[in-house]
Amino acid sequence: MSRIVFTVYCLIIYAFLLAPILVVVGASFNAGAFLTFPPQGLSFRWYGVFFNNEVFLRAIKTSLWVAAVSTVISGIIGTMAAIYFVQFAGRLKDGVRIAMMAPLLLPEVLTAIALLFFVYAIGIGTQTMFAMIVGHVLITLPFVFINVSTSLESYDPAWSMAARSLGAGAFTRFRRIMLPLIKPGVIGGCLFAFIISFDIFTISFMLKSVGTATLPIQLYDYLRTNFTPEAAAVSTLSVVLTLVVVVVTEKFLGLRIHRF
Amino acid sequence: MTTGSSHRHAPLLLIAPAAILLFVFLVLPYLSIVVMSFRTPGQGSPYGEGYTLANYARFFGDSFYLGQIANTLMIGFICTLACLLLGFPVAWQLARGTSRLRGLAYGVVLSPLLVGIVIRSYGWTILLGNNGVINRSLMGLGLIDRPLGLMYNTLGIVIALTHVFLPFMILPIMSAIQGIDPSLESAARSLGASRATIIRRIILPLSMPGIQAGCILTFVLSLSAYVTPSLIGGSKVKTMAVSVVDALVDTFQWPFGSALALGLAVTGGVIVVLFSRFTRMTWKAN
Amino acid sequence: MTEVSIEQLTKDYGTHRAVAGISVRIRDGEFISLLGPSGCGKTTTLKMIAGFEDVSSGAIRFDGRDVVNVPAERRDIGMVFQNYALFPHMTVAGNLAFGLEMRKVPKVQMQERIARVLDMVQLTSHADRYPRQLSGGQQQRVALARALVIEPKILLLDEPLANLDAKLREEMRVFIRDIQRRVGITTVYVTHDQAEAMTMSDRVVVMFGGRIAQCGSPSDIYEKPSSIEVAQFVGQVNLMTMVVEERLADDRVRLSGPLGEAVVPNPHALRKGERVTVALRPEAIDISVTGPGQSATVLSSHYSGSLMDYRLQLADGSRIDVQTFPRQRFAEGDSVHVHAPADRYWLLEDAE
Amino acid sequence: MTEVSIEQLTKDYGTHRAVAGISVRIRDGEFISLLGPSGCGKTTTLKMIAGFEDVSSGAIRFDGRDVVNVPAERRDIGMVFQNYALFPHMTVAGNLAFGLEMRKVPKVQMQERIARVLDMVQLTSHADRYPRQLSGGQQQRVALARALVIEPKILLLDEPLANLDAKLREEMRVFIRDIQRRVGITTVYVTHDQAEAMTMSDRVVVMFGGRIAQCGSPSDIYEKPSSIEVAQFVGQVNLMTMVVEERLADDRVRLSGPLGEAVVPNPHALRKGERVTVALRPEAIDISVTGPGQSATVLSSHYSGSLMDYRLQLADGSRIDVQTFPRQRFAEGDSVHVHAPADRYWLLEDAE
Amino acid sequence: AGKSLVVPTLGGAWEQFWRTELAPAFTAKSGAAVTLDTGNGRVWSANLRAAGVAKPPYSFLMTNEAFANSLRKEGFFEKLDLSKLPNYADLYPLAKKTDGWGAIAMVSPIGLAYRTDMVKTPPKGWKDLWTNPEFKGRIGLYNFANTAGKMELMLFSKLFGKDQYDVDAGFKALEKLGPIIQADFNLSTGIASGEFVVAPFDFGEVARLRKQGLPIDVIIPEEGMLMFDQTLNILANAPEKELAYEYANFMLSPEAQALLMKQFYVSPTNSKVVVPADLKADVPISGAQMDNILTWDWDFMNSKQGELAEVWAKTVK
Ligand SMILES: Nc1ncnc2c1ncn2[C@@H]1O[C@H](COP(=O)(O)OP(=O)(O)OP(=O)(O)O)[C@@H](O)[C@H]1O
Ligand SMILES: Nc1ncnc2c1ncn2[C@@H]1O[C@H](COP(=O)(O)OP(=O)(O)OP(=O)(O)O)[C@@H](O)[C@H]1O
Ligand SMILES: [Mg+2]
Ligand SMILES: [Mg+2]
Repeated sequence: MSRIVFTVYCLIIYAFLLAPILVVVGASFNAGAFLTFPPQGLSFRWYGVFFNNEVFLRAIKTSLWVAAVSTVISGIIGTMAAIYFVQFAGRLKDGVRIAMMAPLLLPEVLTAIALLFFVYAIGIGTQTMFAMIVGHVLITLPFVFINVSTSLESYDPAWSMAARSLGAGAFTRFRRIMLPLIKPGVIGGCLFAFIISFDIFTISFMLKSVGTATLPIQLYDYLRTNFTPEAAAVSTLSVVLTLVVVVVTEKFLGLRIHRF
Repeated sequence: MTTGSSHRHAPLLLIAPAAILLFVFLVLPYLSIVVMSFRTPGQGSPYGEGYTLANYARFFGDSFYLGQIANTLMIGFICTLACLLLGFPVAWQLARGTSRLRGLAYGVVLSPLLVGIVIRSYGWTILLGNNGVINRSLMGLGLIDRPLGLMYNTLGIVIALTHVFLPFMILPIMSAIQGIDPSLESAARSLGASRATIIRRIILPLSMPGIQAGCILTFVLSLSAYVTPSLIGGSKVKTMAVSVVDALVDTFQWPFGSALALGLAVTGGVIVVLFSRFTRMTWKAN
Repeated sequence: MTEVSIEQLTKDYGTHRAVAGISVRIRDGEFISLLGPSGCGKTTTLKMIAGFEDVSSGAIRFDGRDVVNVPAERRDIGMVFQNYALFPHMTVAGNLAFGLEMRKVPKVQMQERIARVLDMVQLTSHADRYPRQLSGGQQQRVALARALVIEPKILLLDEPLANLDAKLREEMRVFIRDIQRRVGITTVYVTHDQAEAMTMSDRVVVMFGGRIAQCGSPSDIYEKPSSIEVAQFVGQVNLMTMVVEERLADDRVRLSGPLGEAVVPNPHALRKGERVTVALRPEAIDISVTGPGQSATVLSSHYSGSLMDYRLQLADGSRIDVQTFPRQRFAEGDSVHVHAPADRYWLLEDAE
Repeated sequence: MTEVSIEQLTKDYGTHRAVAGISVRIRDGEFISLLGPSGCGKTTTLKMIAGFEDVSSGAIRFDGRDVVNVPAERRDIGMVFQNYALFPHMTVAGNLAFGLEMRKVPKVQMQERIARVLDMVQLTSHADRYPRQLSGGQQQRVALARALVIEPKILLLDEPLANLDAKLREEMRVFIRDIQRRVGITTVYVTHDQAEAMTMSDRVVVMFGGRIAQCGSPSDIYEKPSSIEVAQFVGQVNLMTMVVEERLADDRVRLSGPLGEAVVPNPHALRKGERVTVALRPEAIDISVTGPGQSATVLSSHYSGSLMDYRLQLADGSRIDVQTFPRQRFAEGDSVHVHAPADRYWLLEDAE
Repeated sequence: AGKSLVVPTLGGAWEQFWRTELAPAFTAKSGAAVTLDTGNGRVWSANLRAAGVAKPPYSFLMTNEAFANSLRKEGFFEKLDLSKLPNYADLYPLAKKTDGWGAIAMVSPIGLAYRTDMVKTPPKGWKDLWTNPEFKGRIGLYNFANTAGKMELMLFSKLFGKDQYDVDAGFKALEKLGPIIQADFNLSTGIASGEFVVAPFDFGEVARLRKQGLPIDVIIPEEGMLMFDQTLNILANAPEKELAYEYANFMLSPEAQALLMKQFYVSPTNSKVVVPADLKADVPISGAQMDNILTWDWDFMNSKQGELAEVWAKTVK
């Protein structure tokens, strides 16, 4: 009985999570010329438009690249920091956590402005992707950190000891023992990082290098002028794309480990 | 887990990259912002001559901004609480469930993040707007005769923020619950604990690191959320982040905007620290 | 206060059958031990009785009532888990209090009961420690105390003393038996220690590979094992082939073998000249320098404090194990005599 | 292949001193057992030798080289953890392979070694299971196999057989001793089982409360305990007060007591008439219906399969424990005679 | 290697048009390569300020006068060298309002749009927002962050007070308006979904929406129109100043102006461009009607915008 109540409760939450997205998906199949819901007739025409829009395709490529690079960087740095936080920080714990969360506590605009001034001051400017990637890493780092440190809290140090007793050095221990056992946290954190980076707007807008644009920038600009279902089609495609990534990740890497 | 004195400093290497990154690309750039927040407002330049406390005075002296801080914090608290209440059961189900549809369920959980923020807000407008699906159906059914105010107010912002921050609550809690040995649940049952008691006395405390992480993330994010409040709030509900953007970008008051932003960040930081302390006191999980 | 009856209980893990149709009726207040080699299904059986593992088939009844669908928390059991399963976020006292709180025991009484049990397991000074601050044996004692303090109707103990030293074990055994008798708790005790099972139990159930091999009183199990396996499992044993010499009047037979004569019951209507396998425990054999008995040579000796184990070679080349107290010491190569009383042999039923 | 020497090793957990300045030198290839009550610091000592716990003070040397700053992974140890610490994400075979991979053992050889060890611990058919799919005893055997398969220089075993039945234990013991001797591994073995410590070890270290109480050969520990505590810990013991009757020529004394006379060494230059405490093991006492010896009454008896434990009351009202084989059976209230050879007594040093 | 010019442009459809039409045309004319850099007034301002007056990343900037005005004061731009801008002479007076510091290259006049299917009485002027009861609670406005929002304030101040500087009157009027729905940009979604039925819209946008099938129309308010303008400015320390002038002149040429008109329905600022008949409906404002477009004192607005934003936030519901 209570099991049923519980399941129903969860289903309602899933419905809540999906509701606005279903609206967007529905709108993307709109046969009409602009975003309305319920759609006026069904068609794939806006997907066709999208696939012929070279600007969007290029922006998606740029976004994927930036997201991949920042995910790798913040994945590595954030995981290391999380290990320090959980296993070694001791009394510094609160301080480390706040420092790691700082990029999220500070408004993105201000960070963008501060970084913009900084990169010009050190002579790098926005000629390259450097500034934008730094910005993305700053924003995505806390997500990796938080997720990995959560997983680490339930990591039994005895496993590391056992590995040491078998002669495994620090890096091997990490790669062979710790990483697989905190996998859900690392993958979760990196998924967040990737998705967030894919969605970052303000920092990208301010810090992007001359002549490039990420998908959110394109969408934003696009929506200013053309509020057609093409935007919904783009979103739907990115939902599908990311869903595929998630399901494949879960299938092959597994977001769960069977410890018990 | 320490190895010996020659290796005692090795752990610092773990935090070094993060520390350097944050120092060089956050602390250093923000030095000028901190200075900026003490500058006088400028005419025809980002800031004027000399230094002043006036920006902070304006911020703390005006009930308008204090009210905004209160409003922002309230939105933060409510979103965090809502995410926790909605997210925990789902996290539990994902962590312990054995359904084949789990991969899909992860996808659904992450889905709010996959739709760009503008489009997502559009989705909400369609659902919650005065002329939206919900209001129209309710009016169509004759249950109400004037649209319910679901949007352009705090309620709308809370709904939209809760929606998009749920994944940040669910994933950390899920991985925390996965780390709890199910035999502890068996042990509790053998001692006569009901399902609800087990959740309250065993699962909740032991998943505390996850709950902490989720709450901090949600809270911090809802404090600095900008686009959702401005789109869903229809510029009517002012949150601090919206004011910060207004001041910094739209009306070009960098000194004041910086003061607002730093005030907001410090307030958020203090609350996060207090929260960590408090939760650690309540549940000595580790 | 509860009779537990198990009928054709079976548990499959995928294709692996961990428990294969066991049936046993545990009387109200009885203390029964599950004994068997590692992996034979003891823990699985216990978990099914407790309600933590789904039953693949078969029935479990408490006082005649089928409990298969009763959730564990309403079965009024106390359980010591093989891996302890202590609550890591509660102190020792907190772990003990948990079950009492569930039973809404008043505060004062609760503290008193906790204090008493903690005293019994000798952890009074550790009441405010967390499990991670305890040694292995201390953790095990907390697990034991946690199950005992609630004085449940049914007690399920999964190797609760495995990590304790002999002295503490002895004390804990007395403690467990004491509570169990006083409250009249029906108890299922899993142990790998034969001596422990023998000492404590009203009855012993020996399991092999998910099945019950024998169920009986401790001395039956030890002295009248139903099979070679049981005989070997519950202690050291010499297996010998003997020949039926004569059927005696009182349904017994006289056998002869390398160590002399034996007189055993004859349930199978054995005939003269048939060859049978009999069991003879090493400690049933007398060893002496002068006799009586067959002569033998000491092949090796083994010291274990209170006991000496010898391996001897008889004149016909066969080997036997003999156990004595260390005051009788022989060196390798010594010539000795061995002799076993005719009534110390046991005819193994499945050995034909 | 390594001599391990420990000097004044101390470990404090906050204000709690878990190990209090122990010193012992373990010879190359020696097999030493740590024996002591629960919580006496055995695991802590092992972990310090392995390098998993910081040393509060004192030194640990391998072949004379101070290793306090050598990280665990470079100490070439193999360890069985009390709670196993199996890698949950690896199969049994994977767990075993890990250490070999670290040592860059070629693939073919690796598989062969794993197969051999798995065979020894009787888990060949479980090679592809994950730890969570194994019973407690099976997990423990994997932990043991994992430490043994790498054939390290130093082997640290923390109650590696606690969850196994007697038969398997026996086999595992042989297996451990076999590898240990063949490869010449210096071994520290923690056990709560006195008999095990006695059987396996070259030397036994008895610890109490973080200190070494006695260190010596198994028979020394059992037969010549240095204190009442040690005597009581390593087995059952009767403590008796006796009176010095006479100093004998070869630096020994003759004592008299309730059970008769005793002759013991006299290290303290005892004088005639002094009262001393002596230890007498229950199994050192002969019990018979007819004598010789003092007469006594059976108070209670206890059956444990291979042995019988009796509690007797002597004529003077004092009580003693006696252990025999079950072929000698007496009932409560029976009148018997008890006698102990004069050389079976042991004078306790701290008992004056 | 040939010369190359960084051309900051708005994104989306604008960028696409620049990429496919204007940039190739300019390259054909000048032989210089073009790198498009999408952004908007906020981003360009921030970039320029971060880079400093001495080393700007751009050579010219075309943006809303609201942004240009501030940057000009901060010394980023130079007074136009008209000898290098022959087309300047042909501009409407409206496009030359900055004393030769900038030249308005594009004008999108803003009128009052309404849903023809949801409104019975079409508005005639701005004041109908207050008087027509059909509009109550169904009015959309640009918020203060948007240039148009600032213009709304100055417009209402002028309508209900002494002049554009009488902001108290403007705010009072806004307050009287009752609940309105504000948007930072993109009022299209709101009006398309019927969230509100009347709002300021530029003619080009209305034309686009109408083409997509939305029942919408726009009126030229009696009191006058607003406009989104795009001023061309040349950076004082431009890395490619010659090219910048060449580009600016190209943008002001009838040829480029006509292209922009056809694509975005903006009103041409070069008086030599004639609006063809088939475009009349979508580009109703040209020639003499350009004088109906109200212009504002951005010096005033930019210097006061901090306080005004605060008042707006406190007042407008
Ligand atoms: N992390 C800790 N914090 C505080 N005290 C501890 C900690 N770990 C162990 N102790 C204490 O140190 C003492 C020695 O512990 P240790 O684990 O070495 O005992 P042990 O001899 O292995 O006992 P057992 O046979 O029960 O495993 C115990 O009293 C224990 O309570
Ligand atoms: N989750 C599981 N999946 C598959 N097989 C399992 C699982 N749990 C236990 N088994 C198998 O079932 C059998 C019985 O396990 P059980 O834990 O009951 O043994 P046990 O008698 O308690 O042994 P031990 O004395 O070693 O604890 C074992 O062979 C074990 O490998
Ligand atoms: Mg078991
Ligand atoms: Mg221990």
